[in-house]
Amino acid sequence: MNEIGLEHLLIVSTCLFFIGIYGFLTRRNMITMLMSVELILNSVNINFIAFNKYLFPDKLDGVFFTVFIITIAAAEAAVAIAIIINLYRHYKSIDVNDAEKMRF
Amino acid sequence: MGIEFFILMKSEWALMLIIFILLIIKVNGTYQDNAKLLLFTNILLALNFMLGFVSNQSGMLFNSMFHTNSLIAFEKNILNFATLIISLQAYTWLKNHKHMLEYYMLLLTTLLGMFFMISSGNFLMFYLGLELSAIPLAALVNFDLDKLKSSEAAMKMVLLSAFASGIMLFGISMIYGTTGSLNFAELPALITGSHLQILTLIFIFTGFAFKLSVVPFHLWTADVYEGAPVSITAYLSVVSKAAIVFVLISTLSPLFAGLTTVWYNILFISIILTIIVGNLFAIRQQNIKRFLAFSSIAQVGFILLAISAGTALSNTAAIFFLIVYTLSNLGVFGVIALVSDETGKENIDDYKGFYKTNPALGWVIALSLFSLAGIPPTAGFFGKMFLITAGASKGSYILVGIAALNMVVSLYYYLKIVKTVFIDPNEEPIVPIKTNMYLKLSLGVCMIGIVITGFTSGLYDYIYLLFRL
Amino acid sequence: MIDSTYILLIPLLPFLSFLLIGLLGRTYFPKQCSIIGTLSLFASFVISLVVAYQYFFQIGQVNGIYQKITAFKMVWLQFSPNISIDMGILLDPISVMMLLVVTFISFMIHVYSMGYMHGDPRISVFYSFLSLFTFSMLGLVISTNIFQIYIFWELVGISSFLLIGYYYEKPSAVAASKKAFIVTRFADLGFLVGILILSFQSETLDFQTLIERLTTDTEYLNSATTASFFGFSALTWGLTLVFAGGAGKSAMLPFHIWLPDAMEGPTPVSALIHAATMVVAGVYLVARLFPVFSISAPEALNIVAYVGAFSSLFAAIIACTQTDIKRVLAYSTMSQIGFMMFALGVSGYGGEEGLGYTASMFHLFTHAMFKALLFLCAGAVIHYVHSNEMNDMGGLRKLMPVTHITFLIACLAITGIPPFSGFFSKEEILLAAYHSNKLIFAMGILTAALTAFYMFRLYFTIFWSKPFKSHQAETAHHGEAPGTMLLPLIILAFFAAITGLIRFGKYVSSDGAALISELHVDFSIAPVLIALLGIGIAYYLYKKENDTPQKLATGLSGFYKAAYGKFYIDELYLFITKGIVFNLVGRPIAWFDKNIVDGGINLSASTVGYISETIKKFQSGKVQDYAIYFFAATIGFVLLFIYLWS
Amino acid sequence: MTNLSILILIPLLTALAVLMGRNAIQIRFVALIGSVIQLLAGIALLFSYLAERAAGNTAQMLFEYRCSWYSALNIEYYVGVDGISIAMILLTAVVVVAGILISWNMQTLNKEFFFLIVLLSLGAYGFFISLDLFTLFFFLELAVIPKYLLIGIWGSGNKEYSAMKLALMLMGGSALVLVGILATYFNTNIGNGVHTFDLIKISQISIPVQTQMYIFPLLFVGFGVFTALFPFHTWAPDGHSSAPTAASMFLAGISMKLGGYGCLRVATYLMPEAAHQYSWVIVLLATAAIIYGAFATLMQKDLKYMNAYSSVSHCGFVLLGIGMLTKTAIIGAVIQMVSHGLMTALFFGSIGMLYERTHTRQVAQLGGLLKTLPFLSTVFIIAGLCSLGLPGFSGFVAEMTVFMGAWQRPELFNRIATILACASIVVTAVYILRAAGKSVMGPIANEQFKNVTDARWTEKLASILLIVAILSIGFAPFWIIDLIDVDTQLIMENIGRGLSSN
Repeated sequence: MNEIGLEHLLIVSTCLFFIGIYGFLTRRNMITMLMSVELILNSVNINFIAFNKYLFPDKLDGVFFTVFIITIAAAEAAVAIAIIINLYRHYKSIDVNDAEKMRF
Repeated sequence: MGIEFFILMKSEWALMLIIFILLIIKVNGTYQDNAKLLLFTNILLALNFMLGFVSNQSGMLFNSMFHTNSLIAFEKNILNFATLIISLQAYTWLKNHKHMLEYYMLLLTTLLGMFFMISSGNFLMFYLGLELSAIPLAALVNFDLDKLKSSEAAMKMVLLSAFASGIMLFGISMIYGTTGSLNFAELPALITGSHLQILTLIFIFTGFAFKLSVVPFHLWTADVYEGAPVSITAYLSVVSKAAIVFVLISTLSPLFAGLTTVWYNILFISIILTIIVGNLFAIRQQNIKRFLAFSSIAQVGFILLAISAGTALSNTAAIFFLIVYTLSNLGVFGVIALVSDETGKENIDDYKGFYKTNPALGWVIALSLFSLAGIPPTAGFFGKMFLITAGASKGSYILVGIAALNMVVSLYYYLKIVKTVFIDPNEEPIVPIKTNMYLKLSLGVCMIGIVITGFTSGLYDYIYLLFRL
Repeated sequence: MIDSTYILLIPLLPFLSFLLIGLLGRTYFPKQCSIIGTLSLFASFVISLVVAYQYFFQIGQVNGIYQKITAFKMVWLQFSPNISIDMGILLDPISVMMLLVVTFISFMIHVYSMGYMHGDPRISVFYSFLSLFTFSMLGLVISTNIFQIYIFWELVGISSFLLIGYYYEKPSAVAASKKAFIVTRFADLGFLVGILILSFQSETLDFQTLIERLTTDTEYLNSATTASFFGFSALTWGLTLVFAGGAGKSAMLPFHIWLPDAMEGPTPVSALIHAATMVVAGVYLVARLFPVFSISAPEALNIVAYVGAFSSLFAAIIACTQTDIKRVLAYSTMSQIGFMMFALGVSGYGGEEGLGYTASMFHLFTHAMFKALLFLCAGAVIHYVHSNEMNDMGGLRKLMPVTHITFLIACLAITGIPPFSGFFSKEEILLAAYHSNKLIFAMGILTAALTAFYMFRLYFTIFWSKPFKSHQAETAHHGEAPGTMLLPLIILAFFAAITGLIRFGKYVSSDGAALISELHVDFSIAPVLIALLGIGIAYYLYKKENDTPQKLATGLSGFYKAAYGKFYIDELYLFITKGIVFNLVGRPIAWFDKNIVDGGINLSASTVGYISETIKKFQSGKVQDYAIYFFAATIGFVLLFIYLWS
Repeated sequence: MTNLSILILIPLLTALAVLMGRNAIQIRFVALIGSVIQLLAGIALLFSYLAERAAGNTAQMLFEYRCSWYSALNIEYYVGVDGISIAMILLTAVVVVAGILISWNMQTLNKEFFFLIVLLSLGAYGFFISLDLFTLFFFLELAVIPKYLLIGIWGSGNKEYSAMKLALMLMGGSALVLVGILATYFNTNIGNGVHTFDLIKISQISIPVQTQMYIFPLLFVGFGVFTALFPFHTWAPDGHSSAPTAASMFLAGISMKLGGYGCLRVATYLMPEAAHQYSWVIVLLATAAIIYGAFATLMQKDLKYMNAYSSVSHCGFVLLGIGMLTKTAIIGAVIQMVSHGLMTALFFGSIGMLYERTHTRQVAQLGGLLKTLPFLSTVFIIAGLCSLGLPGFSGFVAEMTVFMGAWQRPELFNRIATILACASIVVTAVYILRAAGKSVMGPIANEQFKNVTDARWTEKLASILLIVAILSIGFAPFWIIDLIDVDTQLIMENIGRGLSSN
């Protein structure tokens, strides 16, 4: 039982997923929310790697997917931060609850 | 490899070529005349659209990562067409815009992403296409850099789409875990209906639902539509949605064929919610873009109604409707874009007495809205009829009844706009607006399309033929 | 067989004249309208005479029985293979007699109106309406089909409406015309339902077939008399309802209220429609269906008898108190029609039993003459005095000698003084009643006495009493009406005097065979004496102006007031229409429509709006809220489909 | 061989020509000429129909033409006529010509107005000749939205509310029709899972009674909304009264007939068994509409509201006739449709013309118009007399036929319904005469009424046209019976199927 199995990894990734969700739903700071999304993506990454290693080791689908997720996450973060900076210029704040001018 | 490599991916190559040409022009920096550049770009887009008609073959590339056939080529060309129209309508906005070329680069990049998404044969390709279309789109939403609403909209869009794609990715990882494959061709046989797979279906569906603005995943839609520049709103409501619908039809439905019941039930709930909530919110909107956001949400409900039947006929109906929807929605957006660019007015009340000053544009709005509402003799009537017929083929008359009654509700708000334009008096109506050639062309195409698409069964038959190939 | 085509001209000539005058007359030849109308009527009258001569003396009788001849018939509206509305001409003794009466009286009225309406700017309209009425009335009397009679019945009603409302600028005329039409329409509802019942039971609308099927022992008769509803057979119901229609047109109780008001029309109209012709349509209808009444539904015939007798007495009482001369005449008309009705009601079918039938038709015939005469005389008086009120008149016998004499003849005729026409017909009626029903006979005698009283009250008040004081002194000298008015008076007076001598029973009887009724002198003495008594009282009270009538009225105050107020039937109707129909039915329905039905529709619309307003808070504008709904929905789906659904 | 598509083509070309028109005069004449040509085409059709029937052609539908449209769904462009449709086509043609003539002096937006009128008529013509449910539905909906615009733009009073209510309620009705049509469609398996919209084919297929029982109410109520079925009638009063004259004429004259025709041709014809089962409901609702409409009319103070409610009552006769399901009653229903169409068009026309001159429609404010407006007032009275079912006018023929047909049903319930319906003609007389007595008769109510001018030539022409049409039925009903008798017989054979299976 000393060996770390698939279940352990899945538990970790699931926890990470929900932590990410929780963070996204509760943190007011936009950057922190973005980081929470990264957590979600990382939990996905863990999933892919774990599945690849434990269940389907003969192909590298999962690993490749992970590589792409990491890359895209970076791109996404770049654009998101750019947008947030632009938003900050208007609102002088990056509290997500301040940006609620459009509603109903 | 070889010539096939270029022919099968011709749409993508063409787009990339255009993007690079524009990039070179930008980097070179010598051409500053927006008007000429716009003419040039539009010609390029028109050529691109025409290219879509030639040498459509089916085949696969990259170890079945990328696949195409004449149906997919046709779908891509619908998007090409819509993009061309949007580009024509953006003329007024762009002719003095200093980031005109960036606009086109970003726009075409998202289109490229959608093409990859539609052609994807693998979840990885699909994910890449999805993000390639989503990320630049967020930037486009923020294109009015100095407008507060624009950046708020972009923020909402980028955060939520990241969140949505995170959840969807989690679903994809689970599907990988349960089947060991990401290949669309292999997956259907491996999906057996275990609980985990139901979970993945739901997670993946939410990703789509987010993009399609299915209730209750739709909440970003109205805000983003309102904040984004009109041209981008049009693009979001037409092209982006159409692309997802195409993927839904050609990829997701066959993929989860083993989970038909769950799939249908999910759709059932979503359809009812989407149609009703979309309509209820549309009734009370003041801003015309926001209004169109909710109306397009309701329209999506109708599209899903057809998709829920899952037959070739119903898919034909969905695609046929999307074409009609594209024509009609772009008809309205063309006028709105013009008015917004010329006067900055975007509220419904501003359109009071519009018909007195701009009769031709008034008729464009009326005809387009009638088409959206499904009133004969416009093509919208046929589109809606086929959607509902497709929905009824499944035998669920409750759904059909709700849809039919909601057509009445939707008629109410469409007629309210028509009333505003035609009937309501106004002391200070919008001044007579001169239209340019591009806009005339685009609106002309839309109106002719709205009138004749329904009467001539050719287009419908052609789509049906493509499905049976 | 009579060649049918020229008979068609009888109704068609007035119709053509209606079209010609109505469409073109006013614009192109306003002056000639009266001549055209009169000439067409004259032609109709001549043709009627020819037809009558041919029918009665040349071809009508086969084996001593007058045949029913269908001279013309076309299918007008086919309902089903058996049932159709036909348009045609049915000749039998009563229709031929009616043709004569209608064309003759109408012709007289046309002539009279040339004088009476002289100078009226809308005279073309007047003549076109008169022609329309004559056409409708002629169509009615020659009907072969019960639905045909209904059609012309309605047309007669509408032309009556148009003529009563001729002075459309007078609100009272408009109200009267409305009242006449609506009341008769209400009664016609019964007629219509009656037709439906009869047509269903006999599977035909044709009179001859219908009578044949419902009087001989057939399956139709059996089913019609066995099916029972509230104790009466379907046939009784049907006939009673048909009679209700007849009662409406003939102003029998309780549908009589329109007739006195109808006097708002020009006087010639009153003479033509509301005295001589249209109002006897009800009698004619019952006579037309008489075999069915008599043989298969005696209960219905009883109802006819009692309604007739009671209306007759009722109207006579009211007539004694009225002061408007036209109203007196109107009530007298109602009373006389009551006579005809109960005569039919007490009659049997065939032979001596059928005396009442013959008497009724006879009275109809004589009544047309003397009542038209009365009205025309009254018209001449009104024309001269410019008032309808008795109190404005008096002493006119010297100023209007011709009118005076003719009026007197008419009064004697209606009172039943031999040898004037009314005597013969009235005696027959009373005799028939005497043989059949003593109660009705008693009412008849009483009515006869009252008739004598009120007619001579009228006569004395107009022509004797106080000397005439004109508003315009100079007109007091040349009082007599123009020749076009006098000529009809004289002709009618002549006929009112002598028509009683016709042996009517020889031509008209219930079964077509000649009925030779002798004059029963022994029986006649009593009614004549009673009539003379009535005249005597009138003479005493009204010959000279005195205050006895006033005292008498005060003495009988309660009863007098009730009679003067027409027994408040009008008020009762007003209460029913205003109080019940409008306030208790119409208003609640209008309220219901506005608030419940329409409100329901509006409510559903506002509910949608309300829900829309309520759920708007979901669109809060906060990204994290959106994400919460997003995620909650995802989890919800998962729970639903993984745990609940399976 | 007569080509029916010409009936669609003529209005279409007229509409396009109207759009080309340069000025008001041109537009009016184009619209008028187009509609007159259409009327002539309708009359020609009538004669060629009678000739065909006389030649012994007993086919159910004549002059059929079909071509595939959306073949994948088996949707066809399939047209054909029988006597009933021809009667409706003639009605439409007459009312449209009259409507255009009456609107001759339209002040604003001529082009749009006449375009919409012609478009509306196009929808009606198409509806009446369609034999394919899809096409039929297409034309049904085509005839809704122009009404919204006509009322909304050229209307008066609370026009926006009325227009919206009308559009939504009619669309609600057509939504029910849509569901009903689709349910019918998917219950017609004509082999290999192929379904059909073909009306004639469907009539030969027996849809299971259980299925009929839920399709029939959808179709009947859906079409019923168009013909102001109680309690879905409230669009009618508001809509009619707010509409401009020509639109009111069209709305009451033709549009309400679309519903009646649909109830007969689609609902009852295709679902005979269910029709028999539901007969009592229809009779109940129709009688309610008749009585209720009549009494509601009694309480109206506005002439247009009055006529609108009376239309509810009169259209009740149509539904009563259909609900009674006897041949005579159905013939009566058809005649009533034609008759009411003409009569109500005339009535609305005359009210509109009076309103144009007096600027009021309140009965209480009118009076004595017969003196100053003799022609128009006479037209008004004639329309009223037709409305109250006077012999010689078409209303009488229609109502009597319905009554005779209804009385053939011997059940007590139906008998009472018939008697109540008969009773309504008394109420009709009351409100018509009240209105006529107060508004055109009596003393002149307002000094201004003395300065008005009587009808113009176009108005006279329109009135005379309608009156002639009314009289042609009223005086000679046999021709219209000849026209529809054979076809009703054929319909009855199908409906009789429902009776025998009960």
